[in-house]
Amino acid sequence: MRHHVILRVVAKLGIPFIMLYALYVQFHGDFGPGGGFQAGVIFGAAFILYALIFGLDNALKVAPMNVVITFISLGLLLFAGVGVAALFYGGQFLDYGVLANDFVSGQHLGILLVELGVGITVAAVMIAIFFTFADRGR
Amino acid sequence: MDFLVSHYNYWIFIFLMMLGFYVVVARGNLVKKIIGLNIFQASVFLLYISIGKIFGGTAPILIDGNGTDPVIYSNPLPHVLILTAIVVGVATTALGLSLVVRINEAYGTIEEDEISEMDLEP
Amino acid sequence: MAFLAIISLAIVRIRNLFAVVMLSGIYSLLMASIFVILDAVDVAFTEVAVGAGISTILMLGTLALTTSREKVPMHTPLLPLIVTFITGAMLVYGTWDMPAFGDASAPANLHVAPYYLERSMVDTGVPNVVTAVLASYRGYDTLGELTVIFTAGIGVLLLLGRRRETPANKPEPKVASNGGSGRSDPGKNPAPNDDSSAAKDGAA
Amino acid sequence: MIAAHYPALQIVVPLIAAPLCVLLRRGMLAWLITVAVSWLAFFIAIQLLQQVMASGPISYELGGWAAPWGIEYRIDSVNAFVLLIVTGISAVVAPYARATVDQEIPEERHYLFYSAYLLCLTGLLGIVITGDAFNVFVFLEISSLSSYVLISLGKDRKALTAAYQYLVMGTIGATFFLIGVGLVYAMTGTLNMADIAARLDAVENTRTVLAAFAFITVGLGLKLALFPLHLWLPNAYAYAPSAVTVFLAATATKVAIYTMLRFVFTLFGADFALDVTLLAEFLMALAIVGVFAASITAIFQNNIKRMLAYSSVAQVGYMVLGVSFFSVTGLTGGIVHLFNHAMMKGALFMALGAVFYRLGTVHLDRMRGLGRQMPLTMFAFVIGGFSLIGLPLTVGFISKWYLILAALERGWWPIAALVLLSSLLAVAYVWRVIEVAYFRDPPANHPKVTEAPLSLLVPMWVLVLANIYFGVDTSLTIGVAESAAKSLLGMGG
Repeated sequence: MRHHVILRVVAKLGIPFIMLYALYVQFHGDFGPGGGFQAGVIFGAAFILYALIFGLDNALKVAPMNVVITFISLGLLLFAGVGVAALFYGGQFLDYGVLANDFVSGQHLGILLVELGVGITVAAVMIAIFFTFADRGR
Repeated sequence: MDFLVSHYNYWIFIFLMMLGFYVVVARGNLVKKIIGLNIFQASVFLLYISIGKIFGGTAPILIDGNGTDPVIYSNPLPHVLILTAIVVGVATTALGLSLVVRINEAYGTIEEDEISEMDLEP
Repeated sequence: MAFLAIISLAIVRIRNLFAVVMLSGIYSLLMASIFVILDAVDVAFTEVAVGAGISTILMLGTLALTTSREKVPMHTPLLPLIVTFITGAMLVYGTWDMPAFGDASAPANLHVAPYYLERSMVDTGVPNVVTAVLASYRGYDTLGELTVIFTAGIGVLLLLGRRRETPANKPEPKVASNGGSGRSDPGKNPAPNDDSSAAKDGAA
Repeated sequence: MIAAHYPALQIVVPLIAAPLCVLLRRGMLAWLITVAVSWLAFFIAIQLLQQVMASGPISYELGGWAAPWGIEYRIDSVNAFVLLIVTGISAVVAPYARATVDQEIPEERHYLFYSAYLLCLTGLLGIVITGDAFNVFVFLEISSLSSYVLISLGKDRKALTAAYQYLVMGTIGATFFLIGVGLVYAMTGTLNMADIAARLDAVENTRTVLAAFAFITVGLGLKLALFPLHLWLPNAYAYAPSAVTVFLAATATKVAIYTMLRFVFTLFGADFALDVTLLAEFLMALAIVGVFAASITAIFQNNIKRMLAYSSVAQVGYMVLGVSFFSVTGLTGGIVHLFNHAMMKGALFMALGAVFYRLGTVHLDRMRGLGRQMPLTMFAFVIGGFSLIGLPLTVGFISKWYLILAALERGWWPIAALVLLSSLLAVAYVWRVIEVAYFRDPPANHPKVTEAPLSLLVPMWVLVLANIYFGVDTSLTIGVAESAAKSLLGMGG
């Protein structure tokens, strides 16, 4: 698809917006539908679109496999880390209430961080799975 | 009659479920089996969600925020469970498909019958 | 609903796998719209992203790597029919005593669920109850869910991944794709392999 | 202070270690982490068992939310015992894994392998420890997905089809389980196990609950390889990498059986299972047919790993048989057999792993004269085999003793006779190996084989000695199993 000018231009214009939308879904999950998982999938989809149109090699330059694999583990570690942090603050595992001065804002912070962890891992896993599938086909 | 109306939707789910299940057990094509699994699981999701539906209810996103408003909300718990289950489902699909790719590389086919024939000959 | 039934029947019948994959994408979209009707907006969102998006892409990727034609099965599928029928009958039997659809006083909607609706704003300050339950009340489930995704990622990398850690392998992708699988040699007898290892161990 | 968090740490430590392995990208480091984590988990499990035995069930509320709203861990003597089995096996398998993994899996994937192994451990422990019905499903999937991957890493290409078959069967099982849980939820409005148990009495006689019960039983039956649903197991165990076979054979089916115990006894209650359904008779029939069918199939296998896999199906039959008596003695026998079978199958598969390490195959023909070439390994196999048969002074004897006692207690002497008879079948298949290994000459045209390295022998012999030790001194195993059986039957303990 290297010579489809329209596709390339539209994708170039569109991909930033897809990512922006993913971020919106990520951080607006408390108020509307959405959350870490959906945001992660959308964010991953942006990369997949990029890889489809500009080729896998270019996509791998943007997101090298090593970096993607690192992010897969970082997201999960963030989630579990929030839980362990709660242990250190004297709560039960995953008890976000102890993370801040008052219970509600601690909960809010915890939910935000946890959703972020979900988003990171999901996006990275989606990208990694697609890249490995595409890579296999060559 | 009342009973029929209040339960027919469960039966549609069951019909879908059984179609998916049938594809899984009866079909020999490995990719189609995975698609069957997807249909099977998706209809179970529908079953869960319809358990949580309340007539006249709306999506469980609080409007004025203190939970005392007169709006009826549908049950959020099945939604949460199914969110988790969907994710589990796609994880299974991804793994299953990558196994199919590897099987195709090793055997040169994705038909169950042909594979078991190849396994029989030493 | 009727659409769903028709599409799933078509999936069973059609043997061109590309068409089947497309249909299952449509199936997911319809499923998502039903979820919206049933007030499950978050679930619908996810179903669209996953069922119509990711799954379809993966399926297409797999078909590109394998084949898109399903062969006609040789045996008659009588046993599967019976198994399916028994399972379905069991389920229909099970629904007989189920609370009516949409009933606000069904046990499922009375015991635990109202607590979430009443308390989530007070406890967590998050108006989307689904998010509150997902991330906080049942946050541990979500941790498990994330672990499942993580497992899938690890699994796909283990199964299909290529040696990318060492950049030295890059110039020869053809060789690496064979060596990476470690099993492209269909020979079943691992004799050469163990002889060499035995010799090596003997020397050591 | 930290002791209060042991329940959470039991799961969280392996869970965090898994991404850590991926992050570090070093096979060696990942292995060290795996060993350390396994031992730590074992230590925690011992502590938990002591706490439970000393001061009754532990409840741990995750996220600080009270039980029916949040998810809780609930540890009583039953699951503390299963936790001990799983972590104990992992503690010996982890050091064992190093050598075999080096040989069987490409080096650059080692870190991923150990990560998957840790995930599998996390999943199994998560199933056992939780007190929430839906949470069981989530962790069931973690352990299943990782075991599909681990199995598919075997050298033979049949490992791939075996893993695929397991994936399809396992997913059907899990989905059935999900349907069952959904129906239960529709009737009770809760997912917490203790809460379900309390609220289920009111709706016990509805058809929905009956259907839920059927779906959960069948779903778990698929997972625990109960006789007609066992088709995935032999291939999966036969073609998986050695370390994976040892680990899965010794733990995965045990955890599934535990889950079934938990659902049948704690959630639905023994009375319901006995009165409303024909579960007891049904299970007993399946168990006995399963024991015989699988044992007879085992006799005709030439791939020894496959032979032992069929024997595992038979042993699952014994455990289910113990359960189906619905009496304290029977359940004690079943639960103690969980432990004992983990010991003997662990030892046997470890011995086979060592054989595979040297020979590259576990085909019967190639094992001729191995008794002289690998004396320690084969002797371990012999003792494990004796234990499998149920000779006195081994753990196998203890479990069979209790099963027969339970049968006689009910006055069902034909069943006792059948248990004895089935042991003869075990003699037949174990003897085939012993005969070939000790009374045949090694094949002339193959290079000489030497004894397995120490890193394989030590864990193997730890399990072999455990086979003998717990066959003589039964105070720990029987004591805990009896208290577990009593608590399951609602008699306190």
